[in-house]
Amino acid sequence: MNTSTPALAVHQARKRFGAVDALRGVSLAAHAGEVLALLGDNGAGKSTLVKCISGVHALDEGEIQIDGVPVAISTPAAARSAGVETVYQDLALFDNLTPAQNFYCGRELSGPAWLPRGLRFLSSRAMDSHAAEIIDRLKVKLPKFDAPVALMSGGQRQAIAVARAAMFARKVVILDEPTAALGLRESRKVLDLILQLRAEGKAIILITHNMEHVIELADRAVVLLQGRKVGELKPDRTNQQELVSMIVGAGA
Amino acid sequence: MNTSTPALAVHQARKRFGAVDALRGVSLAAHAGEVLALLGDNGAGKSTLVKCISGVHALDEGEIQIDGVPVAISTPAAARSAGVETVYQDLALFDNLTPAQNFYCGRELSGPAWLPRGLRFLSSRAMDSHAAEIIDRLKVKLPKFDAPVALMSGGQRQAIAVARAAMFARKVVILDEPTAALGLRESRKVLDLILQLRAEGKAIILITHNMEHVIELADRAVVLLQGRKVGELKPDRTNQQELVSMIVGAGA
Amino acid sequence: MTAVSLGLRLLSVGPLLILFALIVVISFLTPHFLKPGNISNILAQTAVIAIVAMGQHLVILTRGIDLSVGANLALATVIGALAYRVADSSVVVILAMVVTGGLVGAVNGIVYVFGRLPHPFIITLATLSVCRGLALEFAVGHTTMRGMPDFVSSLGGSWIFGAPNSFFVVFGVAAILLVLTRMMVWGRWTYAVGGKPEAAVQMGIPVRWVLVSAYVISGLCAGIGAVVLAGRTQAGSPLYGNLLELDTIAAVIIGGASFLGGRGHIGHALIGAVMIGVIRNALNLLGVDVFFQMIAIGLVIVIAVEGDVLRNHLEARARTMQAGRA
Amino acid sequence: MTAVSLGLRLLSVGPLLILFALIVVISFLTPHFLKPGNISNILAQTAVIAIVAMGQHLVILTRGIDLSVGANLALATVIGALAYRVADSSVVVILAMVVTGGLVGAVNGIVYVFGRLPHPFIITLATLSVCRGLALEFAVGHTTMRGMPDFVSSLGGSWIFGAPNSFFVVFGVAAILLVLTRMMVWGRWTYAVGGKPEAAVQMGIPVRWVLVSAYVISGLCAGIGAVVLAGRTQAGSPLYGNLLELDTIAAVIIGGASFLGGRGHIGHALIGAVMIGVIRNALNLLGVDVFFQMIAIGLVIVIAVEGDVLRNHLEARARTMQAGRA
Amino acid sequence: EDIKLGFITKFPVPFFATMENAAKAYAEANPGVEIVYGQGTSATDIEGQIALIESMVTQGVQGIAITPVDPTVASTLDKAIEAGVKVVLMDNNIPDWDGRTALATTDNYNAGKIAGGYLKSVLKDGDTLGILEGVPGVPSLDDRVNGMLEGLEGVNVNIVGRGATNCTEELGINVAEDLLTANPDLRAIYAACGPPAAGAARAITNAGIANDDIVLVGFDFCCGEEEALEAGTEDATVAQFPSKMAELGVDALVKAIRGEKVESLIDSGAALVTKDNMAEFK
Ligand SMILES: Nc1ncnc2c1ncn2[C@@H]1O[C@H](COP(=O)(O)OP(=O)(O)OP(=O)(O)O)[C@@H](O)[C@H]1O
Ligand SMILES: Nc1ncnc2c1ncn2[C@@H]1O[C@H](COP(=O)(O)OP(=O)(O)OP(=O)(O)O)[C@@H](O)[C@H]1O
Ligand SMILES: [Mg+2]
Ligand SMILES: [Mg+2]
Repeated sequence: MNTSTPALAVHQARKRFGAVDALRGVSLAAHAGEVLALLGDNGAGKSTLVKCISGVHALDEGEIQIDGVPVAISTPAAARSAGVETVYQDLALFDNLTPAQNFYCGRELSGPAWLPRGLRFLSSRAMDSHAAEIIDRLKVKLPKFDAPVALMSGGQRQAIAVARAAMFARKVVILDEPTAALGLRESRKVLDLILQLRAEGKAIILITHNMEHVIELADRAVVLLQGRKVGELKPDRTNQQELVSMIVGAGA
Repeated sequence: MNTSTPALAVHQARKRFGAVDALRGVSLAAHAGEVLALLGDNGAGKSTLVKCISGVHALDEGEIQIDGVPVAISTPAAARSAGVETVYQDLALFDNLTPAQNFYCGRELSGPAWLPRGLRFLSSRAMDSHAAEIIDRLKVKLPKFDAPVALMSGGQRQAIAVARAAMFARKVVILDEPTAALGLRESRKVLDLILQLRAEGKAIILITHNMEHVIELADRAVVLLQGRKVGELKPDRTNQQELVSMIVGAGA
Repeated sequence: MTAVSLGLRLLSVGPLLILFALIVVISFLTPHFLKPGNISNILAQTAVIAIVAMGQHLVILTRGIDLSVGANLALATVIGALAYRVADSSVVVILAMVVTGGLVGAVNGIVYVFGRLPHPFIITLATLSVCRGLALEFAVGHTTMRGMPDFVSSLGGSWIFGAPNSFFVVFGVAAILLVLTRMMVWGRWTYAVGGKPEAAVQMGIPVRWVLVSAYVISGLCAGIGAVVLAGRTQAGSPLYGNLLELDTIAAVIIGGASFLGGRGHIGHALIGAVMIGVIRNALNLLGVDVFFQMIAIGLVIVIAVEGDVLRNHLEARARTMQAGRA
Repeated sequence: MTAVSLGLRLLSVGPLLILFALIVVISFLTPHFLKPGNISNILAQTAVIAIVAMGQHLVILTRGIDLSVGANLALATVIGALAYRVADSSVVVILAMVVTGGLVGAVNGIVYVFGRLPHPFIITLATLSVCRGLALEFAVGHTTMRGMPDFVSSLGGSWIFGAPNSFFVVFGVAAILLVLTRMMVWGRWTYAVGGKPEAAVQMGIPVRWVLVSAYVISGLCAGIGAVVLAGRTQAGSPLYGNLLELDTIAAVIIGGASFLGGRGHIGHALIGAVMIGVIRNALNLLGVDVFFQMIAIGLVIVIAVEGDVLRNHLEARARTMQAGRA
Repeated sequence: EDIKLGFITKFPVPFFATMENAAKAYAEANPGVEIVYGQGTSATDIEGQIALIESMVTQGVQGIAITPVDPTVASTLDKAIEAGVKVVLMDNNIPDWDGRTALATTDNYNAGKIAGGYLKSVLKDGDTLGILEGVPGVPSLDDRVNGMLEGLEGVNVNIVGRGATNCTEELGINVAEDLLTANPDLRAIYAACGPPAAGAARAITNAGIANDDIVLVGFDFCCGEEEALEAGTEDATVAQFPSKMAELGVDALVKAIRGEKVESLIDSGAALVTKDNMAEFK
């Protein structure tokens, strides 16, 4: 196991929604240049953990560290400026905006710098061309680049959301089931992208239900069951069955 | 190939959205007691075809037949009463209703029969207990059976939607990526359910991006590419590669 | 029962609690407030808002809004007064008013739904204007027309068992709507349409007719409100119901329903209406001057709603504590 | 250019086309309509609605509603008139009005956002009531206060190049808001918040401040509207701006924006305001009586909106035809 | 030579309808006079009345007879005068404005004093009075209350409440009910317009208070006050003479346009109406 300081560490995270104990003391660490698979059955608490890390929910108890330093991630903006990017399960796309506008939403390229942020002028042309480049590099086909994303297919939308996170990630990228709605080709592209992000030295947390992808990509896997961490191992063909029984809780 | 009258047949379906040609003349047939996989990359037109069959969209051109008889499926109610049930990609669940209320929404158990439908009294207890039975049979774990489905996890929601279609299907069940958000255990349950529906003699149209599932379940596969049917075959391990190249359009 | 779960039970009664707090405060401020006569007054003064707010509530349940209720009510009283000049029959007059209300509601619903309008705001604003115009046009002398049959007058102005008759009308309407929304298929459909309209279409619910019927019922409630008001004043007038649309929407929202659709129940509309009635009554009893009344009503409404927000927050906290103990 | 693509180009101009049709019909009905003097009149009569509607539009962009604009405007004119009694300075008076408007907007926004209210309806309804009360309370003699500095009067009542000065105020406000919404970061954020509030939170947009600022700008617009109206009448009055909230919302919606949030632009508010102004002016010129005016306004509004629905439908059809040919 | 006039009233109530009818009768009796009519929508529709004045000028009228809804229409009237239009005010004055050719009015303040004088004659020191106001901020309605208070000077009456009714019967009932509840010993109610007076009468009846135990005085003699006076619930009201007002106003305007001299202040009068003399005022 990697002994360097993890890029992202979570200690004893607890989160409760009313009567539901979504997280009951989960700890994990993601290191730069590795893909950590976060596994678990439906309702295990994976999305909840992700939302706590990315500042959408606040933890009831526990601590989050970036590069070994405890940080207060109280808002999504704080998470983003700490270098953590997230692709949410519901994508968080704006139906009324174009792909390029979606890309830069919340951190528009703008100037001049001496103005307060809200009053800066948008550099629309620069944003359009950068976004087009990225989309192109990912070989995603979009019907129209200047139309709102409202009517794009599930796969097209997912591709836009993944590309957005890839573009802005500095330290950690979290992907909550990024290939769930994708076809073969787009899935492949997302997986390649994840490998590329890893090569760039980012820490990646990948949530997926697809065992093939886990075995292909993940350097390590953490398994949640009903809000508890029940296992951690290096997934490969040989221990696939063990992993599956951890996930469904048959081992307990 | 099956020569009996198909339970559901589509002839030369065309559908255009503004400038986008979503379907450019697609024909297919689904027979009782078989699972037809509908494959294709993102944006190929699969969901559009499904929505036309289930009455959400109207075809621009083409014909739909049930048991060999042309039918006008102009509304979702018409599709349902023709015996076609659909699990939509976006699930079509009501966040403000409980699982049981979601189950029966649009065809509530009610009486007395001599009243117009809207004015009949709900048989809430019967609906609750039937729904609970089904949910139970599918071994889906729900945190609370009498709470609105708003806060349930993606997997739990998907399971509810699939169970609903299974319960009411008479002739044809269409599933648009039913396992996309599901964990291993719930996926398995849905697959088992599909097999059970097939055994009951229903025609099943399954949309999925998961090749494992296609090979395990599908009796036949139809592949769409950019709104056109580009292939039809009996999927098995040996022709998996051929199928993949059809889907991504490499064969063309 | 622990303290927490007792607290929880108290809290879950919701806006009713805010209403109760309001009543306690007011009855300390003025000794007249809890007099039986005053309670009847409040009930009578609130009856019209309450009845119309219940209809408004159904429309809001479907994510809509009905701005025409006040003008619709005015038109209905005028038509009722005209009917009275033709036939001194309670049945005829009441029917005339209720049918007028329902017809206006039907126009709202049908134009909105089948005219594919993006939102009911415009059509109900238009019928507001049209109904006021028609009411003024139809009213003989363009003004208040006096005279109502005895039974109508008794509905608006007499008392049984210390409660005004209009209270029983409110009660009856509430009972019918409660059955309709909670026990009948139509009600389930209404909640479904309000909760997710696209899914309601996919599930084969006759969404268009559900929407139309919500506006028709809102119109019928305006018609019933017209009967009560005409009975109370023994007259029909094109000026009645001014700003009733804002009062009823406020009642529904203060009561705790939501503009998001698919959430809330008839009780919310009732509690909100009574809250507005109680505030107005208290300010009158206290002899607060006109200008300050306007300021006070605004403030009290915000405080009531904020109180409910706080209550919800405490409730969520208490549930967590309770769960933690279990 | 084919006939279809020409038709398409015409259609895409949208509600403007409906306005144009209206103008053609009216100028056939009355010869006075196209007189230059009358056009200036319409511009002057429409200025206040147009300015306030643009602010309302921003609020509607964020899925909100601002019911307080009319009362806010009245309060601002009263404060302006009071300021005039202290100092006969246009700068002071204008600042007093605009700042009042902005402050009321800030109260709306802050209470709504930080009071975690479920919907802005209640708080803006409350400030409506409070502002009217305050305006009546502050106005000396509880009534209209005459007198405005010369420059303010000229803004509301003088003409340059045949257009009323207030037209240039409208123009200026529109230009500023156009830059703000279309070229600045703030505008992008506003569309994002209106389009999907949860996603806006996730993307790190300061959603709360964006919301507050929308209400502040709506309030500022009400304050600017107050300057124009006070200039036009050379007075401040607690009665001004009655029902302005409904007029401005109607303008925004008639103009083609949507209650769904995140859709529409400033031009929609302008076109809607002019449409309302044109209809009222025409009915006055035609000498139509009040009752029938109310009916006619309602009908014309529905026809205008239905026309737009039809236009959208035709546009979609034409696009399909054009694509089919390509 | 033909004359074209504009005739603008405030909002749709019978009072102004009566005025309009009188003007129509005048136009019929005087063939050379053409009148175009306009009316606002409510007691607070200032912007609407301004638009009406402007469109009348556009249509080329030579004179405007108007019941100004608010003093702020003055600046618009000034512009009309600049365009050569003569202006006669009716119903109420615009204080501190000297553009008018003439004013034909019921002096609301004086009329209020008539009501106050009646109340003074029936009340004694220490009696309680509740006031149902009209529309807050509308000067002519405020004058009716202020005039009444002046007329009442001399007896030491205790004012226990003032509620706004917006001149509607609905609110009139509510406010009167609440006044009666809060002040079981209430001796008198004064309503600044007709509909709330009728509403107060109903509240008194509903509360089971004998007619003799309470004094109710209204204003306008309209909208149900007739029945209340007949029944004895209402004791007195103040009547105005709208048709006379309109006729005098239009006549003054026509004369002024023809270059004749006219009185600048024309009082159309007001009178106290009780059950005994009400037949004269119908
Ligand atoms: N906002 C919320 N309020 C209340 N309960 C919630 C909320 N969000 C999640 N939950 C509950 O917390 C539990 C964990 O949910 P979570 O979404 O984290 O699961 P998951 O592991 O992501 O599952 P899936 O694979 O289905 O996405 C579930 O029981 C869910 O119902
Ligand atoms: N309502 C609509 N209006 C306009 N275009 C649409 C609409 N629905 C779908 N489309 C377009 O039609 C094409 C086919 O979309 P469809 O959703 O059928 O694809 P799909 O095969 O289901 O893809 P996925 O696997 O991503 O779900 C896409 O290009 C999409 O953008
Ligand atoms: Mg999840
Ligand atoms: Mg699809």
